[in-house]
Amino acid sequence: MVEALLFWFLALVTLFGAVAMLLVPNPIYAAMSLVVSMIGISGLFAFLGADFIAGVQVIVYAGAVLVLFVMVLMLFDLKSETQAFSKGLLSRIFKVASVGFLLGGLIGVMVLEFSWILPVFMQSSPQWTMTGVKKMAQLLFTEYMFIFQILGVLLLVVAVGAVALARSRGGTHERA
Amino acid sequence: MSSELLFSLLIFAPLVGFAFNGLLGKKLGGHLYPGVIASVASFISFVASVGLFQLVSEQPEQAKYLVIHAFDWMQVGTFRLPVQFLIDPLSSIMILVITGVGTLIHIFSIGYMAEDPGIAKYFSYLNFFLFNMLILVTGDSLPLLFVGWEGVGLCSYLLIGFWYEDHEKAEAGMKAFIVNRVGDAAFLLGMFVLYSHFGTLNLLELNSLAPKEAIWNWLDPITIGTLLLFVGVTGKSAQVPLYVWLPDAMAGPTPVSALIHAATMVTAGVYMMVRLSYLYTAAPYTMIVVAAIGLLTAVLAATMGIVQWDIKKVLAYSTVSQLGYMVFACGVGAFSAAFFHLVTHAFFKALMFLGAGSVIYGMHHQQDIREMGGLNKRMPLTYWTFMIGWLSIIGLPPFSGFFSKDEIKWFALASDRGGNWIFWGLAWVGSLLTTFYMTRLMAYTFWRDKKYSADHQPHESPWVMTVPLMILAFLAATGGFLGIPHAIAQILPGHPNHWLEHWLKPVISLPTIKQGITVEYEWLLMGLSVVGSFTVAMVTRYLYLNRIDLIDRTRERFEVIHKVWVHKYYVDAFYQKYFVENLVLSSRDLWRYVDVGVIDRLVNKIADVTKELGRGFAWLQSGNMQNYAFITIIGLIIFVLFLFKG
Amino acid sequence: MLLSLIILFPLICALVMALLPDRRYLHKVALGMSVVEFLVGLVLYLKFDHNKTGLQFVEKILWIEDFGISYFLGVDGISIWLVLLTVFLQPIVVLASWSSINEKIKGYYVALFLLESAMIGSFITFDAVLFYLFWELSLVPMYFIIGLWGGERKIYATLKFFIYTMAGSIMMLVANGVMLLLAKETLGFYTTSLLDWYKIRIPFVGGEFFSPQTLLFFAYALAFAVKTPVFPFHTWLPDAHVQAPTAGSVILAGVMLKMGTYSFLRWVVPLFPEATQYWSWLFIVIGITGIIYGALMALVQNDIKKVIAYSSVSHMGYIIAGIFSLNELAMSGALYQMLNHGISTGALFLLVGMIYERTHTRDIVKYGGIAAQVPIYTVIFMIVTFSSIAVPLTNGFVGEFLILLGIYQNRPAWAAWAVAGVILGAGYMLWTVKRVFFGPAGQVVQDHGLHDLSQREILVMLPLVFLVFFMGIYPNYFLRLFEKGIIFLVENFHNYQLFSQITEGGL
Amino acid sequence: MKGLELFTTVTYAHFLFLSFVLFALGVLGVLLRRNLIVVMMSVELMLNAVNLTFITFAKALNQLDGQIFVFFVMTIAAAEAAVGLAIVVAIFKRFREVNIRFFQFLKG
Amino acid sequence: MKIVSLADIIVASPLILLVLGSLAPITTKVILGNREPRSFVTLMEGAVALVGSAILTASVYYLLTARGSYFAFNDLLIFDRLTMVTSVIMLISSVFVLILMKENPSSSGYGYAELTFLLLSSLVGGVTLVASYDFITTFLGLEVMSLPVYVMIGMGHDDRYSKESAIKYFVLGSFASAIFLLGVALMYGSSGTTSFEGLLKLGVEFISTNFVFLMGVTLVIVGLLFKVSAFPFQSWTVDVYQGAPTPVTSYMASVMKVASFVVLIRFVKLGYFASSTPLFELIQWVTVLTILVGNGGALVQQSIKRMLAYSSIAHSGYVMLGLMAYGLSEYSSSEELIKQNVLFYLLAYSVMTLGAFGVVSYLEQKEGAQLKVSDLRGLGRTRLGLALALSLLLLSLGGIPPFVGFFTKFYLFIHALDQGLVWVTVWAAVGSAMGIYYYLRPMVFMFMEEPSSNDQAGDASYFTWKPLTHLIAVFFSIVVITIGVFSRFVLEFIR
Repeated sequence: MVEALLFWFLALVTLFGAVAMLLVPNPIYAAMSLVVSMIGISGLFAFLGADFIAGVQVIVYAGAVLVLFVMVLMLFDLKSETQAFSKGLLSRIFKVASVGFLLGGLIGVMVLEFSWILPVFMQSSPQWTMTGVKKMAQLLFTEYMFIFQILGVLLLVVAVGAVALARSRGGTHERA
Repeated sequence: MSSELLFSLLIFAPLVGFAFNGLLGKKLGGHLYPGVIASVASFISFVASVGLFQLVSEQPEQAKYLVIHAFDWMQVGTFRLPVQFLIDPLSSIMILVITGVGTLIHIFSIGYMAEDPGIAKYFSYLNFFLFNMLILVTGDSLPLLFVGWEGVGLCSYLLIGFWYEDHEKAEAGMKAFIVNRVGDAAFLLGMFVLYSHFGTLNLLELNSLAPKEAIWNWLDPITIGTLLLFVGVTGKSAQVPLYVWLPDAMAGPTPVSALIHAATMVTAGVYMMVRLSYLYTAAPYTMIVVAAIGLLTAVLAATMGIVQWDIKKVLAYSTVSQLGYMVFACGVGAFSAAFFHLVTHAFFKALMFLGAGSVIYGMHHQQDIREMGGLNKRMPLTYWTFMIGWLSIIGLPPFSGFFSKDEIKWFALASDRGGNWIFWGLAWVGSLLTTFYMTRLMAYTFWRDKKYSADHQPHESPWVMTVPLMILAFLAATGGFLGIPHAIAQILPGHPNHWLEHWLKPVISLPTIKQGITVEYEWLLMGLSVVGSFTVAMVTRYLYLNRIDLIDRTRERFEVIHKVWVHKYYVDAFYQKYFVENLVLSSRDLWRYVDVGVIDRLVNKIADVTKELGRGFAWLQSGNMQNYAFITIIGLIIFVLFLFKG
Repeated sequence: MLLSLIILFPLICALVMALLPDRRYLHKVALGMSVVEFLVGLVLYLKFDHNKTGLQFVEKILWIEDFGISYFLGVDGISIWLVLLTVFLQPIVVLASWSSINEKIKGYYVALFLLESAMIGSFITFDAVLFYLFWELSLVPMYFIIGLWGGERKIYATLKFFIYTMAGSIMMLVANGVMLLLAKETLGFYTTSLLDWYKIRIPFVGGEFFSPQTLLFFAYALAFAVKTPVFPFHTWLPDAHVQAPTAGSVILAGVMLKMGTYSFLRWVVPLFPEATQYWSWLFIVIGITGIIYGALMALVQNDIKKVIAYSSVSHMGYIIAGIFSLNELAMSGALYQMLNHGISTGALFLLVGMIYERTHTRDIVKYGGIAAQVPIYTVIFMIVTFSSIAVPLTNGFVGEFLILLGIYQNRPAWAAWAVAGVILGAGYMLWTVKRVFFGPAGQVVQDHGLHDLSQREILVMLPLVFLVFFMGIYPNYFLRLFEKGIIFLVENFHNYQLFSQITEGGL
Repeated sequence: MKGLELFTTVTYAHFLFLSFVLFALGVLGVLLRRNLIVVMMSVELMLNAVNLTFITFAKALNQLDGQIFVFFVMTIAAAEAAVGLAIVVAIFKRFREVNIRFFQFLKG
Repeated sequence: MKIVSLADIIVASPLILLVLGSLAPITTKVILGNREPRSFVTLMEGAVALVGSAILTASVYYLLTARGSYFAFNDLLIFDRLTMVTSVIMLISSVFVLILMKENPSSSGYGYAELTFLLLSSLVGGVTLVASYDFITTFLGLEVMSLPVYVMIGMGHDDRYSKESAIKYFVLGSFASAIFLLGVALMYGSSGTTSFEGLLKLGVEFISTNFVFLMGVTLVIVGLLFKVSAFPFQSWTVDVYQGAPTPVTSYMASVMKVASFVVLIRFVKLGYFASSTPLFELIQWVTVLTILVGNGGALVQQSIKRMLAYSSIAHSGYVMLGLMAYGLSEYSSSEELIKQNVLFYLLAYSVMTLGAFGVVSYLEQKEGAQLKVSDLRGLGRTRLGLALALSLLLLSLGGIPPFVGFFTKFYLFIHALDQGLVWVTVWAAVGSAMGIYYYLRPMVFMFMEEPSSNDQAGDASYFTWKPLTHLIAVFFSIVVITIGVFSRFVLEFIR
């Protein structure tokens, strides 16, 4: 029962943040709503026992990524931004309808598959505790070593790429 | 001399003449050389044909022919077509007539065409014509005959359009060729029919394979084949309904009209039917058609001849009419009579055409008989030779026309292959009409008072032209004795038989006399013809010389008929309007609406639609990335629906 | 190696041309090379044994193992004539181009020689893929010849030409694929050799359109019908001809159209015997329609080249109807007519080109009465005209006669319609001749002082005129040699047993 | 499972349902929002939703691999965000425009 | 505990070399004090890394893995013939892309070192992608391959088009990635595994019994089809291809397409495309529509790059035709042959498209030069060699023999017919007939139109001399003939 209440609380927070992000015209508010949503998701992660990931979620997403967004938005200083959506009422209706359809499909498929309608076991298995993090680290550096390394390349690309883009013609730090 | 050598001379002399004149004639220059060369070539050919005639006559009675094999023309599977020539009694006479009359006309042309710049071309065409005509009559199979058949048509085309700068003359040549082509197409089909039935196109084999019994069946291959061949005849021999080209063909030089459009080429159809006499007699329905068409042509052409003012046109219609007689004779099975008339007609009609040529030459290329008159004084030689031709064609004894025409009329009644009184009656009327318009021609041209203006004094033609006239006049006068009718022969000393019939006996089918028709009938008919012709001739002469007003009144009285005759029964107009114009117009419509309008349009439409499709795709590519994402989602949904539908 | 040589030599010529600088002397070089190529063709002809059935000079090298595609060349009694026609027309075309092509000479000859190579290749290859290769390859140089040296609407014409023929050949491509699979299925191995394909028995269900043999039959037939071109697919031809330069028209009419008809003989008839027999009526109808339709179209054109182009449609109708009459007479006739058409229509296009060089117009209305100005030209034109309308003693007659006789053997009543073409043919050609050559002097005569043919031009025409007569007077020289090539197509065309015996060495 | 049970017992389906809804909201954001940066945030939301799915499945399967995947995805998402923002900044600097409708020059 | 073995490292050595090589240009730049090194030096550094990596790949394959399949990094990667061949193709193609970049106005000059770095990094992703044997690696590979390209496009020197192109590609790319990832998640959730090996063990029937899995597969397919720009997920392709700097476009059209298709090849191998499944039917439609949309759209384009982009879509359709045949042919004797021919098609397409974009790149005289087809007017007069090269390449793209485009297409048609895909093949053939029109149009302008005086293509002196680009164009035009006629040797390599 407590779990249920907790779940519903977190779920509502998350959904509220997501819906708000979708609806508010001001991008800064949207970013803030997204932060709320992400924190909610982080809570859900924790609820599912993925403590480490939950932490990372808060730090990386809510902390780093969204801050980046906000900074950029502030850089732009979009005061005049009053309209949330693109033009075209009809196309909006169609878009919402189609996404609704897609959602229906996803959920329908899930409902058809009865194995998922099982209660979530709250007692955490040994794997999922702090030793789980160690396990994860082990996995990361053995089984998924390759991916880990490649991600390093990716980050380098991002670093160099962002700089290069900024300094290229038309970038923020264009060379004369 | 061997037959091969003689035959080579016969064929190649004109060909060499053609080549020589065609290639070098213009370079040699002068107005004499081409003519002389061509005439010599023609004469050599004539000599060769005399030799061949001699050789044929020396052959035994059972196999009275020579076959000259040259090479194989086409050979595909079982279809074999050798280039092989046949000299038999029939073709030996034909080559004599062709080369003989041809030589005379060549000589005449030397004078007639002397001032024409295209004289070399003219003589080369003339030689080439001889060559083709000889192929036509000596070829031993239908396709070979067809080679000559089309070849002479080609020469006719070239010679009619000889003065091509004149729009109408060029048109006339074209018309002649195309109308002939209609017949030729049917001729081709006829050949196919016969080949499919008999498996051969060899003339001798066809005749020998032809069934002995008449086949009364419209759908029998023999009937169909012979009918189709006959359509070819109506083209070449200017029968109803394809006769329209011949009057127009008078656009060519007059000697050409004499040679091609009177003496030789136009008789090719008759020759062909005579050639295939056994085949034709096996198809009685065809014979009925042939007889009817022939008679119809004979009478209709005669009526049209009455109203012509152009001296050559009169002769042209007369030719059509006489060809009608020949065809008619074939139709009643009197092939020998037809051939007899063919020969005599060649003589007297060539004579008359050349005479007309001489008149035209003397009148400085004036062809309208209303402008002539009184020429008997100015051109006595021409007049007297023309007179013989006239006597011959109106059928007064002892001139050649009498014998041959009389024989046709006799068989019109007496032949057991469809002879009857109606045929005879129509033939008789036709001959009277002939007498009428020929006498009219004589009256206008020679007997009337002079009408030409003083500064255009007519003059007698030079000897190169008159000598051939005289020779032809002699032939026209005496040619009839080749076939003396039985009735007359009986009372003559020594009972000379019908030489021509006897000579042709080995190769053609001869008719028998109907039961109950006796020799008295022959006398009766002969009498009726002679008296009729004589009377009509005298009356006509009187009317035209003394009572011209009566003629004019009659004409006004029967204005409608006159008009119909002048307009050639509106046949030409009918063809022009309903065939030619419609064809061209509908082709133009077809082109505009089907070729361009449908097919091309369709092709372009397909291209356009494809492009529109492309434009549609491009329109989806709106540039808005949210739309792209939307399309992606739609695609995703379609995927999901598709995959979960089952 | 002779066959490889005859394909490769033009390629080498093209290469040499490409390397030489673009000057006028290229005309002479091209002439020399094309004559050499002609001599090679002649050697081929002389060494050809006419008494043998089946292929000779066979060269077969496995090319792409996976699908059994091979470099497979050979000639038989049919294809050798088309090869000869090609190599014969080439020097003539080159000679005729001396005065008409004054710019981009190099590119022109490169294209011309590439074209020659491709066309010869398509005649002598017995491998489906190789055939397709040559078939398509021949389009490209022709596309450029029309497009680069053509008239005002050349772009429209080239695109139409290319896309029309491509649309057809794509069908052939798919059909080739299916045949390849059928070969695998029935013979057990992938092969594209035509001789192997002859052995395939393809299921055929009489009236059903969607039976394999019928579908394949139509796929190939469509490709060839467009190329030929057969009646409803012909509209590219007038445009292409009108816009093409003289040489393009000559090659197009003379040789390229033969690729279509030849392929009918070589591919469609023996590969799909039952379907061929079953549907022969359709193609005879189409052929006869083409005869009449083409003639009617030719009747109302005002552009000389269009008249001749439509006359080609008409002549092609004869050939198609002849081929599908399926007897030896008509097929020999059709083959003969292919050569005839190559010569006489080629000659007509050459002649039109010559007068066009002088007057720069092809509008018949502007002509008239030029015979007096250009007598030699007129004589030659008339001779070729008579060949075109099949006057006896010219080559045209032999072909048409055999075809019509053959059609009659097969379907008597329809032959009557085909014969109508004889009349109409005379109609449109003579009318054109009349309007161009006869009558009072027309506008062009007044505008330009026309001069008669030069010696070079006479030299161009002489061989053609000679052949017009030679083939008309002594056709047996050719017909005799066709026999071995035609005979197995006709007498046994539903006898698979025989086809399977036709191996490279002959029966 | 009926009625109240739907609310009282938390099942994996609840989590999945939630994550799908979040994903759908993200998609809607991409499809509808006018501001380029918000569109990018919506993409982030989509990735987050997927992460939630991964974790749920990992829990259900009792595997750690799912968590590792989430770890990777987060890294990649962060990298993507950085690159995206870099592009957007470059664009904004040049055109002063973040309206998604602005980018419609390439079309057809 | 699974530990990374030395063999794994050796197998991954080409990647390592690539990463190290990618650092060389920017390191040089840093050493030079943030001054752009001479572009030739950068080019050589990049080229050496690429060629070295290619050689290393080949040697690893021939020497170490003994021509078999080697599963590295705990089945995350697979090193087999397919990996080797496609890696080599991609690596070598990239050398040409580098050359184009060096001489193209919108990518040369300042930033070339960074571009080289990004290109090589992207290739790290690409090679990972072709070697991936686990959806996680696949996803990673896709991202690593795409991210640098976003930047590369964005770095284009012209403002308008490259930026728009970059943002479009970025938004739609990450959108599709998210969809793909959701698919992977669902697959993972329903099957408990993401590796190809695991899925193979699971069996084909699983897809028809488990809806969640099917949904996952669907989403994954959508993601992959998006990458290979199949209908209806092709929308981004045209705009991005047009807007991106031409060398980058050529990279996307050749290398990235090859890599994405390799994933599809591996995916097909899982057996979900076996006949009579709805998935199979669906893909038939997708194939047909892709071909028609590609060819149809290209018909009406004025911009050369846009036209080539549409043609690229069409060619994706043809490859998919081959893929379907491949999927159907499982365990039959022709399976390997089909794969080989699909690869041959990809190789040939890479060559043709690189060559064609090379010519376009040659003609671009200024940044953001949006060349129209009509700009080619009279090129046959002024730059005959180039015009001929482009003609050959276009003819090859159009599938006209004896160019390689014909053979590859023909093989795929045969295989498709063999597997009973008759109607699809017929439509493909129809599409290819449509294609002829737009492939010919540039030739019409090049040869049949006279150069107009003020046109840029008309004035011979207008062109800056780009020797290497010219060389590439001519070289590839020769290649399309030679590998067409002598395809045996190429096929031998691919087998």
